[in-house]
Amino acid sequence: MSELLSVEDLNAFYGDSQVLFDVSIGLGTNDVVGIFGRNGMGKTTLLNSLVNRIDRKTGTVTYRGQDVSAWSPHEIIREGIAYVPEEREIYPALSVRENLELAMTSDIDDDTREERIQNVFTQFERLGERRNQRGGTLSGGEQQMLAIGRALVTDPDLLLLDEPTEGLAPTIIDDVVEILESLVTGDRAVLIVEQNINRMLPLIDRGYMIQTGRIVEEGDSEHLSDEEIHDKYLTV
Amino acid sequence: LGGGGGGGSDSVKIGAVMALSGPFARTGEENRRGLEVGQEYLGGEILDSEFELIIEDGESDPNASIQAARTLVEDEDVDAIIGPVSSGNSISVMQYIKDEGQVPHLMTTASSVEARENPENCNEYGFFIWPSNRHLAPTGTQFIQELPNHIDRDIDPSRVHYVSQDYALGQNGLELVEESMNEVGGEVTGSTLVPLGETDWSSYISEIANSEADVVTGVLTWGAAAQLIPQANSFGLPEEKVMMFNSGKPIGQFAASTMPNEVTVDGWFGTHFYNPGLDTDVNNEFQSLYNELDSSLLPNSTAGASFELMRALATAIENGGSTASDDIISELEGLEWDSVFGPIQFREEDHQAALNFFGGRRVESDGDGSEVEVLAEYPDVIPDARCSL
Amino acid sequence: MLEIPLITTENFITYALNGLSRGMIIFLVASGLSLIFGLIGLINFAHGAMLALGGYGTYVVIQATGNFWLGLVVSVLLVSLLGLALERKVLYWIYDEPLLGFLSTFGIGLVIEEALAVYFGSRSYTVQSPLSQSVEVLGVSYPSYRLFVILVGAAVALGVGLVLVKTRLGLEIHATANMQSTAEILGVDTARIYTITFVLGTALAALAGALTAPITSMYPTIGLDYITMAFLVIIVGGMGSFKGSFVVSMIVGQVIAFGWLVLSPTYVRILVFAAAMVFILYKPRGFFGKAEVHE
Amino acid sequence: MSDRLSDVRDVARGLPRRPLLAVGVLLLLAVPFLFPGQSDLATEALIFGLFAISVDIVLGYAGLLSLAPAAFFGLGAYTVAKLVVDYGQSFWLGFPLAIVLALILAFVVGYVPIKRRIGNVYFVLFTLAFGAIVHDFFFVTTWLTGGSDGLGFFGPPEVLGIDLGGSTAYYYLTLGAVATVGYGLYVLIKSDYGDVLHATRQNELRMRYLGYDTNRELMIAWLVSAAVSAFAGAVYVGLVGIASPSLVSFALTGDVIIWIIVGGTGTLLGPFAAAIGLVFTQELLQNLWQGGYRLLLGVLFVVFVFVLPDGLVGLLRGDE
Amino acid sequence: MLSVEGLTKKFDSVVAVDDVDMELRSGEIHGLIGPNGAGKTTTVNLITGELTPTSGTIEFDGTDLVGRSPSAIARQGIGRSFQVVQYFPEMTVREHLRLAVRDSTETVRSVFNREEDYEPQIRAVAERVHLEDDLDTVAKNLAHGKKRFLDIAMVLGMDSRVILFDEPAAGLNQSETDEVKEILESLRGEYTVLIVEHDVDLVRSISDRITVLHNGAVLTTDTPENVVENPQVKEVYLGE
Ligand SMILES: Nc1ncnc2c1ncn2[C@@H]1O[C@H](COP(=O)(O)OP(=O)(O)OP(=O)(O)O)[C@@H](O)[C@H]1O
Ligand SMILES: Nc1ncnc2c1ncn2[C@@H]1O[C@H](COP(=O)(O)OP(=O)(O)OP(=O)(O)O)[C@@H](O)[C@H]1O
Ligand SMILES: CC(C)C[C@H](N)C(=O)O
Ligand SMILES: [Mg+2]
Ligand SMILES: [Mg+2]
Repeated sequence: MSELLSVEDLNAFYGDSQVLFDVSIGLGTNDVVGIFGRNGMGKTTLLNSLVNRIDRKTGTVTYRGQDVSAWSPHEIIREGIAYVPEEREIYPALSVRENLELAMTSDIDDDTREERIQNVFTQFERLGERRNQRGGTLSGGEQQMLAIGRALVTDPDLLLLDEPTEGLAPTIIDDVVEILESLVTGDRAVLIVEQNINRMLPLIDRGYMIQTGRIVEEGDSEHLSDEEIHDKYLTV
Repeated sequence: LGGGGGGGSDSVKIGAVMALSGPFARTGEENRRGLEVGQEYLGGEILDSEFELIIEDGESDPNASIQAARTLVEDEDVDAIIGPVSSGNSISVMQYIKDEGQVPHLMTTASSVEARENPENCNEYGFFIWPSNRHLAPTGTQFIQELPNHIDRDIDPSRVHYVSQDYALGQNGLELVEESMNEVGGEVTGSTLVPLGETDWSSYISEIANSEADVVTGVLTWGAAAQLIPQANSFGLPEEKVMMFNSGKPIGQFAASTMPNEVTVDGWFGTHFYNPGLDTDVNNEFQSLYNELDSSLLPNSTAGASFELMRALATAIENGGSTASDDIISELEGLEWDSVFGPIQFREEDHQAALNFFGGRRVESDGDGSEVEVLAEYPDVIPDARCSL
Repeated sequence: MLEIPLITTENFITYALNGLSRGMIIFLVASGLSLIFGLIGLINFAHGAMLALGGYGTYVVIQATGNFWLGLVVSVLLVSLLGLALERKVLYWIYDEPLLGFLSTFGIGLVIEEALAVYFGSRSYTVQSPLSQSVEVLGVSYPSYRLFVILVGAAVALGVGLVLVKTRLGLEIHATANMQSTAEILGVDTARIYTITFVLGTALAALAGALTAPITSMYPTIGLDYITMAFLVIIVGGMGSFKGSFVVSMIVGQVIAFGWLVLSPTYVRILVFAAAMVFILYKPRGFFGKAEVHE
Repeated sequence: MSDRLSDVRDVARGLPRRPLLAVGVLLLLAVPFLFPGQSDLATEALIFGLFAISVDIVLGYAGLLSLAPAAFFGLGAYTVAKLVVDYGQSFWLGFPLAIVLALILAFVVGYVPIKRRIGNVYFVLFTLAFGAIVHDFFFVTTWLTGGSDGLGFFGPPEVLGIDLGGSTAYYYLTLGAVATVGYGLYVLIKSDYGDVLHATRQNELRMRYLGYDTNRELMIAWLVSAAVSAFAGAVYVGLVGIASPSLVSFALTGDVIIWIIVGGTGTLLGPFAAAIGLVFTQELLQNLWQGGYRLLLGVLFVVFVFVLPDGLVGLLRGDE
Repeated sequence: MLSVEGLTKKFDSVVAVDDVDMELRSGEIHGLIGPNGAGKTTTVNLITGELTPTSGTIEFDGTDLVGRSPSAIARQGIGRSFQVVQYFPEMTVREHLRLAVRDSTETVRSVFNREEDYEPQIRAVAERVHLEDDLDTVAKNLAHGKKRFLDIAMVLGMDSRVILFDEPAAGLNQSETDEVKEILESLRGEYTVLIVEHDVDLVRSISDRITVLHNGAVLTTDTPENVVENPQVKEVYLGE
């Protein structure tokens, strides 16, 4: 397994309060890795730290052999990473199309752009129907689709997903899982943060369990489906 | 109490309050230049010893002007004060001088009669070289009446529209122009008083353009003239109205050097009392010293006024041999001398001076500059004395 | 008693053009201020000083070369460079602190204005207008320079407006202004967007200064006269709304251009300020405001 | 921070407070004897010191950045001038009237923005517009305020045979007034009310849920500030003898903000000392370089904003 | 004690709180749970006057609270803590508590009774939340958990009878959460408490009754045991 991303001894802070403690994880090309844990354990913070979207952190993040710990978010993103944030962060005043356009950097030629946008519209038909509607007026589920679509148009090598199924109706969740499955067959790596572990177990190669900012368990999906672990780290 | 009367300290100290910033800054700078020329002219000496000239910025504001005067009198202990620049600012300083400062006070350009005739203001310490509105208004009115003889435009000189700025000078000028127009059987059909510091005059120009009268008259500060003349030209106003302003603004030398192309436009007229071509020793000397100091501008009445005040002061001190206020004042009263404006005297009754006026316009000269074409002359203009000191 | 003189068609057109030319200058100042505020949240009190620099720059070049057009271009470029330096070297690190940002730009503006006063003196300088003739428009003769100002203003409004709505740069500016950190994770170099916007805003101020110089002459505190009005325009128009600053500048220009018919101009100004105060209280986001640097 | 800076701090902190205060008081009392020619300047400095304190009550303690303090200062000055010059009334009557008018104006202007909590940025702009209106108003209403000619000239009256128009007499009068009002403000700020303002500035939400009517608390600070500013303006016009538009100008507002920033926001002594110091520095600089002293002040201000945002007092205290 | 009837809050088209009836009995600890966006915080904000209800009544000790300002309601005896801790970063713990303990209506009158000594009250409150050793610490230097305690202490310092806690254990580690639990336990009987919390263990173990909100409406109000077993609650909130 060639290392695509590796994180060592990551500590993250909001102001004075520390949220992550000595977190180390690794991810290879073609890997699908999950991060699981209860509310407020630091999952989102971990993703944010990878792209430097956080006040302060210590530790190293290496991507494709380069130390990107001190890069600014857009520089890291432009290395071929796409991020689907927890809050979706759709631009309310921009149309669906403009939201998608925004994610593609200017070095992509017009034909490719168009093709990728059309791809998203086929994957999420609903978005195609709403292509000129303002992002802010989409339903929650539609916004989630758009957030994922916005990541897909960049044709990323590494996809970071923060609770991609949150707020989606069960049928849409099935769609999303399907799309993710089709994604991971390509030459891509995916890092998924989820509370809904059972949905994701079939998808992932490996996973980490996080508890108040510390990695407390690591293993393949079989290991993580263990009842005891669930009781200990997931049930509330 | 007060700064007292100067006293007999060894070297002479002259204080000046000049508007070096704010709406009167253009005039203030010329006034200051005049003082510097004056200092040169005197060789820096009065009573055979070097004198000190201290200039404070009155900021075009009455409060700042008083403060400046106070500093000069109370801290610097000056023997006399020259300035400040505008009537509004001068009035406040005059009151301070009268109540507390009590030193000879020679005003550069204050022309409102409010300053010169209102017994609350005018006082034994104050001297004026610049013409008052009461010099200006009747002279201007007279010239307006003669204008039809000098231009081939069909104009009715009995109706004028008044333009000036909204402070002591303009408010009081309006009354006087009304008075003198009435005397010749004419009238002021309307007036435009522009706030100090206004820069975009387009609305006012529209108002002037739509006035009933053919002739527009009034008095302006240099700052205002610098806005009005080019902006009015760009709107073609002088083609519609005859623009005739008192105390020199459109035809003065300062305008000629700062707005050379603007002032030769047909339609601008003015009355004035400084003839740069006057061939006397003092005027020639003044001009050459001025040109040494700043060759981009032309020697002008505003600089001339403060230049002459400095000379008068020097003469008075030397004649009396003293810097005591009373001595200086008694020497200044009735002082007669040959000035850049011609022979001039501080009248004893009210400390004002008679001036030789002329009316004219600016035309392009053979050289690259412009010169004044004199159309009418009004020698020895001086109103009746109205302030009993 | 209010007295409303009858307005002839010609007068009406003249007044309207007066309003347009005044409005365009206000718009150039306000739109730059508004872009900067909308994007960075910075009350840029140095904006007025940038305007003054634009005007003095033009004046200096004219003195040296006699060419107004050269002066216009050179001074706008130079002031933009200064804006670039200011943004990169000084301002970027206080973006998170609006109060500090306000105070520091207040100080920087003060220093620039005082430096101008020291170097040039406080008096005003007349700048020779490059187009001195009047031309005939809609049946009235009107100063051609003022028409030029109107055209430049309109062109800038259209040009910058199109950039904001139609181009990728506009999209990125919008994205950065509204959710900066989201723009970052979509690959937008927001630091660059900040710089571009600040420089653009500064250039607009300098342009306003250069354009107004031949009309109103130049003095060190000229910026202050415009900036107060400009702030109020962007409040009424909606902070950060480019369209808003345009529409409101045009309205203000006309109000001043016609207002004097019924009320002395200074009272008209007072009324405009008072209206802005009411706006701040009851509709702080203005007519067009969703704090969007867009449309 | 450099070693030398912390040395300065250590020394400053090590100085015994009380003797220092006593020296300060003695110095103030002795000014007319020590610097006989400078009494007026010292009087002006004291007045501006009080003015700076009053403005810092809203800026530093209540956390409202107002761009209109000159409006209240000028209102105080104009009220006195109007009474004396146009109505021939007593100079002293002007003081209570100035305060009452300032309170009314402050209440009318401040009520809605404070109640609606319009936010810092909007408050700045709101007061910018207000300040501009007040300036324009005093500038154009020639019939009421004398317009650009101002309202003057007059001097303070005689009291018990002492002519207050004299520099020394007016200095002591001012010193007394500034000391009294300044001490009053000190007591106010040192009382729990000071803590209330302090806390409100840091977290208004929390204060409201502790039962504090924060609108009222802020309004009180705003009113006190306006009243003291007007009072300072009234004392000032007695010194200079004329009220003119420069007393309601943006330049004065700019000056007072500079004093506060240099002295340190949220302290009383800082802005007071900075105002006094800068008035004298200004005089000094003016003598050295007449045209450029404001440039130097501007540079000083920028240095303070960037390098010492806590002002002189922060420097002495060594706060982080 | 405090009862809410027909409480409804609409934001444009969103009905954040939908016809909620809820009663806090004197001295009880009452849990309020529900999915994100269920309307819990909105309900608290309505009770404390931060928001004005679209319709419905809020009755406290026989008086209607609707339309009163937050500070007036606080003075009536309803205190609250916040989802995000609210404190005064530059002030010491003692100063915080002094502000809480003193009469909040006093304003400038405080100038004239400066000598009032609140120390005993301050100490008593500080001890309750184990902050007695931190009285002179500036708040921003406190650990996150202690800031939480400070937030709670301020509410205790006020003269309130009802306390509304919005996620008091958010962001706390296990031992801190236990401390919070202990503090809350100690309030039982003395205060009437409403607690909004996602830490279901905590809510379950200390609440006398729990109300579950879903889509702004009350799903059920019941004992903790019954609530956890409630299939609807499991479906919308607890999950499997
Ligand atoms: N901006 C912030 N400022 C301060 N604390 C924060 C901030 N964001 C998150 N936290 C705190 O950091 C901790 C971890 O938060 P994080 O969002 O990473 O958790 P999470 O595991 O993603 O939770 P969830 O499942 O709810 O999304 C939480 O205690 C949270 O309260
Ligand atoms: N100002 C507002 N405008 C529009 N909708 C709002 C507003 N405030 C809240 N809402 C909506 O009302 C609903 C209830 O929000 P509320 O904050 O009460 O939820 P909550 O139960 O406290 O959730 P959480 O557990 O996430 O804190 C949400 O859907 C929210 O989006
Ligand atoms: C500046 C000058 C034109 C002053 C003018 N004469 C006045 O009295 O105010
Ligand atoms: Mg999360
Ligand atoms: Mg909530």
